[in-house]
Amino acid sequence: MPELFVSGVALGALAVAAFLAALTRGPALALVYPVSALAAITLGVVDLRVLLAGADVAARLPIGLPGIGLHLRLDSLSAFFGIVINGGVLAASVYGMGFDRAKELTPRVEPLFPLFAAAMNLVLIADDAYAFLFSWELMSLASWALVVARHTDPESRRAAHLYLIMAAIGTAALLFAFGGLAGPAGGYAFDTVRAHPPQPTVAALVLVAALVGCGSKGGLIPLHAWLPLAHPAAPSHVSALMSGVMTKVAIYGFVRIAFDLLGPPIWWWALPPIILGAMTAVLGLLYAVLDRDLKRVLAYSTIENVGVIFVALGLALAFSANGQPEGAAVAMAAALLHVLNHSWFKSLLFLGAGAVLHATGRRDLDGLGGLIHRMPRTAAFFLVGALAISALPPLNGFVSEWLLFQAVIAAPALPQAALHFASPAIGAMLALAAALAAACFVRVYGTAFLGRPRSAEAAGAHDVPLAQQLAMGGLALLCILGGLMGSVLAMALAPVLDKLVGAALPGPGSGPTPFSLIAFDPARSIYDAPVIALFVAIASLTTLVVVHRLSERRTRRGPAWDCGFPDPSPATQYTASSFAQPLRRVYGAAAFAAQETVVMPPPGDMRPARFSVVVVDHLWRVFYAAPGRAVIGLSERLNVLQFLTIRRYLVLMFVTLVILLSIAAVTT
Amino acid sequence: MTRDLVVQFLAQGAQMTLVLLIAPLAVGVVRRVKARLMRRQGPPLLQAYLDLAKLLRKESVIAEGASWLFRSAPYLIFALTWVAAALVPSFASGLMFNWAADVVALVALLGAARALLALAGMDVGTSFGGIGSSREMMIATLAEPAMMLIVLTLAIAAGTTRLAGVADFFIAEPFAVRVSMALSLIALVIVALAENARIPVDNPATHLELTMVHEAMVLEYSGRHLAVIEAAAALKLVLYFSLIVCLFVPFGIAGPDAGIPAFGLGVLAYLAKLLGLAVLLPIGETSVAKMRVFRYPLFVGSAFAAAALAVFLLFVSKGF
Amino acid sequence: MIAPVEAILILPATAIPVLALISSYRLGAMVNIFACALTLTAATALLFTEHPRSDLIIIDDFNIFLIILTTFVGFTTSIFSATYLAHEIEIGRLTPVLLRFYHAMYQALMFAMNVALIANNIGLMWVGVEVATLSTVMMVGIYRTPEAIEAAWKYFILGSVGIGLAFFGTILVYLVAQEVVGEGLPAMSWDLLVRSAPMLDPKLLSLAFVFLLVGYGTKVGLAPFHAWLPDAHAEGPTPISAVLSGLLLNVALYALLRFKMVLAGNASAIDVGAIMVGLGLISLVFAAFMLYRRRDIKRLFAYSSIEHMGIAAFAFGMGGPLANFAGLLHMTMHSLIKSGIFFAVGHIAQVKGTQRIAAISGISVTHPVLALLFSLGVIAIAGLPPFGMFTSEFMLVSSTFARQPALSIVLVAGLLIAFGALILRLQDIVFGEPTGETHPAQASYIPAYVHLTVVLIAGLWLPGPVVQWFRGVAALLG
Amino acid sequence: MSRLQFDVAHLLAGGMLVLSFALLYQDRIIAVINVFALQAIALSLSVAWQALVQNAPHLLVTAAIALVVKGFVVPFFLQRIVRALQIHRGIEQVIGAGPTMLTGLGLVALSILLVQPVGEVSIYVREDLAFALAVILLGLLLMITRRNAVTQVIGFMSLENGLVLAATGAKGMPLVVEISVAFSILIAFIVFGVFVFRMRERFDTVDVSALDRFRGERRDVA
Repeated sequence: MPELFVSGVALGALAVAAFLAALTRGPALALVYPVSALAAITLGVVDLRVLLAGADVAARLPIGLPGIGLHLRLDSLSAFFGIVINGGVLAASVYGMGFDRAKELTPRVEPLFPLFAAAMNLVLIADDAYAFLFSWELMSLASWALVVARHTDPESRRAAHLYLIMAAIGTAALLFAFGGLAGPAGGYAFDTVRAHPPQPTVAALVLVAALVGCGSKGGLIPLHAWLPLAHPAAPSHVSALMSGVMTKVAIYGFVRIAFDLLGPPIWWWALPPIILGAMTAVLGLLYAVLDRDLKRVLAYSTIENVGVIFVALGLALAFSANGQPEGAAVAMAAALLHVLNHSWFKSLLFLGAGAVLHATGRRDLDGLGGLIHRMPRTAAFFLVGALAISALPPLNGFVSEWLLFQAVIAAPALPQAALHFASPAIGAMLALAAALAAACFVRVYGTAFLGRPRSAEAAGAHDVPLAQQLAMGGLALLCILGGLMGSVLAMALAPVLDKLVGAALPGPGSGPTPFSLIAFDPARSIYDAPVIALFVAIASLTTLVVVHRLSERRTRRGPAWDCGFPDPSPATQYTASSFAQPLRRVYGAAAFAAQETVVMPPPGDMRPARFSVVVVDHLWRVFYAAPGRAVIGLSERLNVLQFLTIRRYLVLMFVTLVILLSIAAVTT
Repeated sequence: MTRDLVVQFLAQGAQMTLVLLIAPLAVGVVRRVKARLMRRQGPPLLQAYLDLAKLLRKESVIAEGASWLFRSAPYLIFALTWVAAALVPSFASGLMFNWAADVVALVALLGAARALLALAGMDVGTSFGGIGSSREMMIATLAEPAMMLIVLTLAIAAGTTRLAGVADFFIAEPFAVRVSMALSLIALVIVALAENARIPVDNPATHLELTMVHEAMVLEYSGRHLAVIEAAAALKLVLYFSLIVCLFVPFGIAGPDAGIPAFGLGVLAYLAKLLGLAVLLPIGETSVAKMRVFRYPLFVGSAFAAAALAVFLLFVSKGF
Repeated sequence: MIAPVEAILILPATAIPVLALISSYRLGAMVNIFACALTLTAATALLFTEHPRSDLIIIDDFNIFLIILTTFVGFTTSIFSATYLAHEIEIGRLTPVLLRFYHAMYQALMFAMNVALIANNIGLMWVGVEVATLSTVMMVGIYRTPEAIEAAWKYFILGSVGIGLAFFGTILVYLVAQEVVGEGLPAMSWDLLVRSAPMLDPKLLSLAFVFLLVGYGTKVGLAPFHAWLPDAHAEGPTPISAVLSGLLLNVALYALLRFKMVLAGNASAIDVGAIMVGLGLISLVFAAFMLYRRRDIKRLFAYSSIEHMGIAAFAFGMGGPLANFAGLLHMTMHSLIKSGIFFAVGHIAQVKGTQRIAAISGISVTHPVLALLFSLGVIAIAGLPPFGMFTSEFMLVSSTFARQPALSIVLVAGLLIAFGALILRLQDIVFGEPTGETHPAQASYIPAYVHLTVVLIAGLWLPGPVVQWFRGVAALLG
Repeated sequence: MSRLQFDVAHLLAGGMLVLSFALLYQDRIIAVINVFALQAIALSLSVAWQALVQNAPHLLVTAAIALVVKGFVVPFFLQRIVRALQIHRGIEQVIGAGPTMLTGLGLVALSILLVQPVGEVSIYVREDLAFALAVILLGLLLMITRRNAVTQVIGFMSLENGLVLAATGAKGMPLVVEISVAFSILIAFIVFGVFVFRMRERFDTVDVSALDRFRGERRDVA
């Protein structure tokens, strides 16, 4: 029981920090970040202990729903997600400590930061529907207030408004899910729900509701449109938390409902997450490739990663429905590892973007460039993050991607025809997503950090204070270690996998080296990160030494080749949109009906030609603009009822009376 | 036991050095045959080695705006490609390295090399680097799904994604022409052409700004850095040759514990097959002209279609 | 020593003439607060005394918590109105003479509501509701502006027709009951009516309920009969909007629920639940859509009251222990939060000098404490945690989904549309650059913060006795 | 109550119903006021008769009030208002007299259908109830089909007459007198409201729709 007490104390510390920060002004606000960092560390340690010990810790408080009380439980699943979340909170707090006490601390952000962290942790340990939704909605409320912190900018107000409505829709869907699970009697505690799972039809409804609820918070297509608006609008360390960590709480919600509360799965439950996830992955990246705002690109890439995780969860559902626990273990391990990895490299990238914003004051990629010379450390950490998110071998992104591909490759063995034929399609879409991710982040890194500065702000940039570099450095180190020690992390997941799908990944012992990651069995597929990394290092060092001994060591700096045109203006460089032009030509026409129009002036006229690109976002038009117009239109028509005469109101009353009287006459 | 380990280590070392040494030779053969087909004398077979030696001795001129990434990228790219090439079983399968990674990791290693090259291309800050990187990444998005489906075909047929495993499976199988394998071979050939910047997709010999892709990224390199990049490109070509050979024509590959004579036979068979491919490639290149950039989706798309068809055929029955 | 039951009637009754005679409005306000405080203590004393059964007065689980709630909100509103009216006098919208009339009417309203709540006789309750309506009509028209007169006139006409129909319903109930229970007072007292419910004539009983539903429904502000509510709220002084929204709607709903208890006993009467569910959903969805085009801040929250009364009617219409419990909790939370919001709105209107939403923005910059108060209020009314409204909506939506998924979809659609409008207006008002004139706010925020803390506590933990009351009444309501 | 007593009660109630129809039929304001006065007198006779039959002397008070207040005082005031405010003599009707009468008949049919004998409540009480319900519904119908404020007020008072008829019909119902007194106060307020606010001066027409221009949050103004 001590664990829950300790985490209770840590959550209490966060709440008190929030309360005190709400009262104080000025530099005292900076105290918030050390307190939240400490609280995050304690919570993380408690989670780690529970995860490794594998024993659940439960408590029941008298508050909450009358008669049911507030159930809390820290089991291995919550502990794993706790580690992910508290890691993110720790990084964001350390980054926060770097803020300049005088100018950057505002009473609109600091008090809400610990509240947001506490709400997320509370969601994990909630063990009944009321506590879950209470903290879930509190989390949305705190993040809404953080998004609208820069309230003078109408853009962030609109983003915050859309975000809170989507959060409300998500909560309504989860309310349906828990309503279905609890049944008319109202047995909201999770253990009563586990005691008698719902029959198939209700279970299907609950699964769809959970998918909508958690998908809207995570950013599944078509419930994604708020994410690229809301996440960038928040301050950088908060958007790192929202993108890197809050989406993971959404995934935790889906895993808790689909794998824990709903009882034994049925095979077609896997189809919606797989199909939606794959579409989200590809479309998310197509949006990212075409967008020119640094933080919005990162938000779109969050959508892609959430899509990939939902594909993995779908595959896990498919495997466990067909009684293949080792396949389910591989898919679930891919999902959970990707949750961990994504929270690391996405937080790193958002903190990096925050550093760039802090240094240059600009977020548009076409205004940056050449930052690698002016912000060397941030550039190095951002590079590690960019390579990690593109799932390239030595880093952690590839570990979960590799596991996922192994699961997809094993999927054709599933009996049902739908899954049978879905697996190659899913494999192709995931490979396309991986390639698009690489293209997207080469574009982002190339445009922002490499080349020559395209604006005065970019030229005048300087690196961020030490604390912020420390936060980014820590995360970059985690990405590298996560890549090398992938199998160790997979082993640590064993208790969670046993709880969810009944089997764990084969131990490293069965492979030649202790650190090799094995999907099904060594003969089938193996990936030994340390050996590969070691050989790459040895090979590059030997070539460096050999080449330096054999060759001239003289190097000379000269002007870059400019085809003989002496004008070295930075505008000649490839900008973000020109880099995306080939991808737009190939994929944009299909996905967004993208057309490029070039208007040439008549011959002899010296006016410049005009080049314009029209990109139509169908999803926004159908799922957001249309309902919005419908509601406003209907409210416009109904508005007439406010301006009737007294006589007409009496007519309304009279008609209702006559209708009710006729009902009474007919029915009795 | 230690003797066996030593032999293993030696065999793996031999494979890595063999692949490194014959890479420039393969490129030389390709250039020579191509020249011959165009009724030209053509450069001597060892010309590639001479070029590398020349470049090593020249001083390396680096652009002002270039950062440490530009200077360190060539070595990383070469190392990644070399390790990837070492993964593919050439004369013997099941060597020590094959236990370290499977074909998915191989594709990812090549992806890492490609990403680093694209970044290096953009580091200098001229439009050529931009052209090269953006088109390279676009080609990658077309090629990777096809590669994934080829891997899926092999995994369904052979039951494993380890290259050595696939090679052993096909060696054990009685010789039979299977339609699905033929289709995935076609797909792999097209992907290889696209990835190695050969004629239909990109002309390795050209310096015409608007058409080059690979050359545009390495335009700024000179001296020893260019040498390393050229060696990496050659290694990549040999990697794809040995990949095609190992997956589709695995005969003559020795077992992991076979004696020295079996290794010798294996090497001979591997060199012969490599020579065959090195002759076939220029024949293919000279018979077709370079495509416009935005016809690539159709071309590489056909590889994707072939691989998809192969997978669906395998669904019908393992025998296909 | 007079029993608490008589005290809660005598105190307001004596206060009316006293307040009418006091000339200085400051003293009048003090006396008003003092009277309300005494009534509140009397009401809480009710908890600890048991009450002999009498034909005219009844105290049971149902009305005990409503009486305490009514006197409590009455007390806090009197404090708010003291500071609010001081400002109104300053800017000349009201004269001291009018304030004497205002305070008298305020106590008359308190008296009438207490009568309606504790009446065991359905006729006496009718008179209580009627007098309450008349007093609020007077106060709505107190500003003498054309809009105020028009609003008062509309409220008066619609109210009178409604109360007339309710009276006919009461007569019918008496007619049906006197067959079984015997003539005179017994045939009009709740406890006997509920006990003899199964033996009553179902046809006439259903007819009676239709008239009662239309009559008292007008007072509750359900959709087809809501027309008086928005204008009465917008044109009357803010304390009256708070009392109207917070208490009078509850009293009318209380009356309706008493009759529903009688109907629930009689099996072959018409399906009362279905009609209330229908009316509830119509009010919810209608009010939700109307929120979007509102330009006046008080009219916005008037429509929000219609929406929440719709939700309560829906909950009681669904029936069953869980939904009824949610309905009762919803009623209590709504009256506390809505009156708290009207306190904040009153201050905002005074600080900004206007009630037009377009002219109010950026108060988080000019008046941070008021902005926080208003935001917490709107968050509470929108049904977000940690406030109590979230608990009631949680129980209602999840239980409805388990029993009638189709209905829950409509319910949630209405809630979300209303939510969207409320948050949109909250952001327009609280955030952005401050525009228009800003006067310093000299008003006490204590009443509003007290309301919000009570609701916050209810959101986290419901005390034992309250849960017992709600459970008992939920069982009775059927 | 013996059969004869019921017949007389029904006769008087039926008379009031006929007078309600007459109210619907009139298209002159003065005529409407006079017919209303007649209806009030019929009501007081009916209440007096009920007082006699149920030997409940307190009902006589209600009968007296009905006779004095609604029979003479209110019509007198209304006549003065009509003359003082030079109200346009014709009544603007929303729908023609024909359709109004038809709806009226429908409403009477509905009232009778609603009071069909099912339970054990005696037949005679039902018919009395049916008449009262019909008078109420017709009063409401009158209110909603007239644009003129005065006619609406008369509609409301006719509705109130129906209520008093129903209340007195219920044997032994307590508080009837108090409630009828409350209603007369209500009516006094209404007449007072119409007269004191000098509707005409402030809105220069008693047409109820004129009020709309002053409605809060005017659509065209805002």
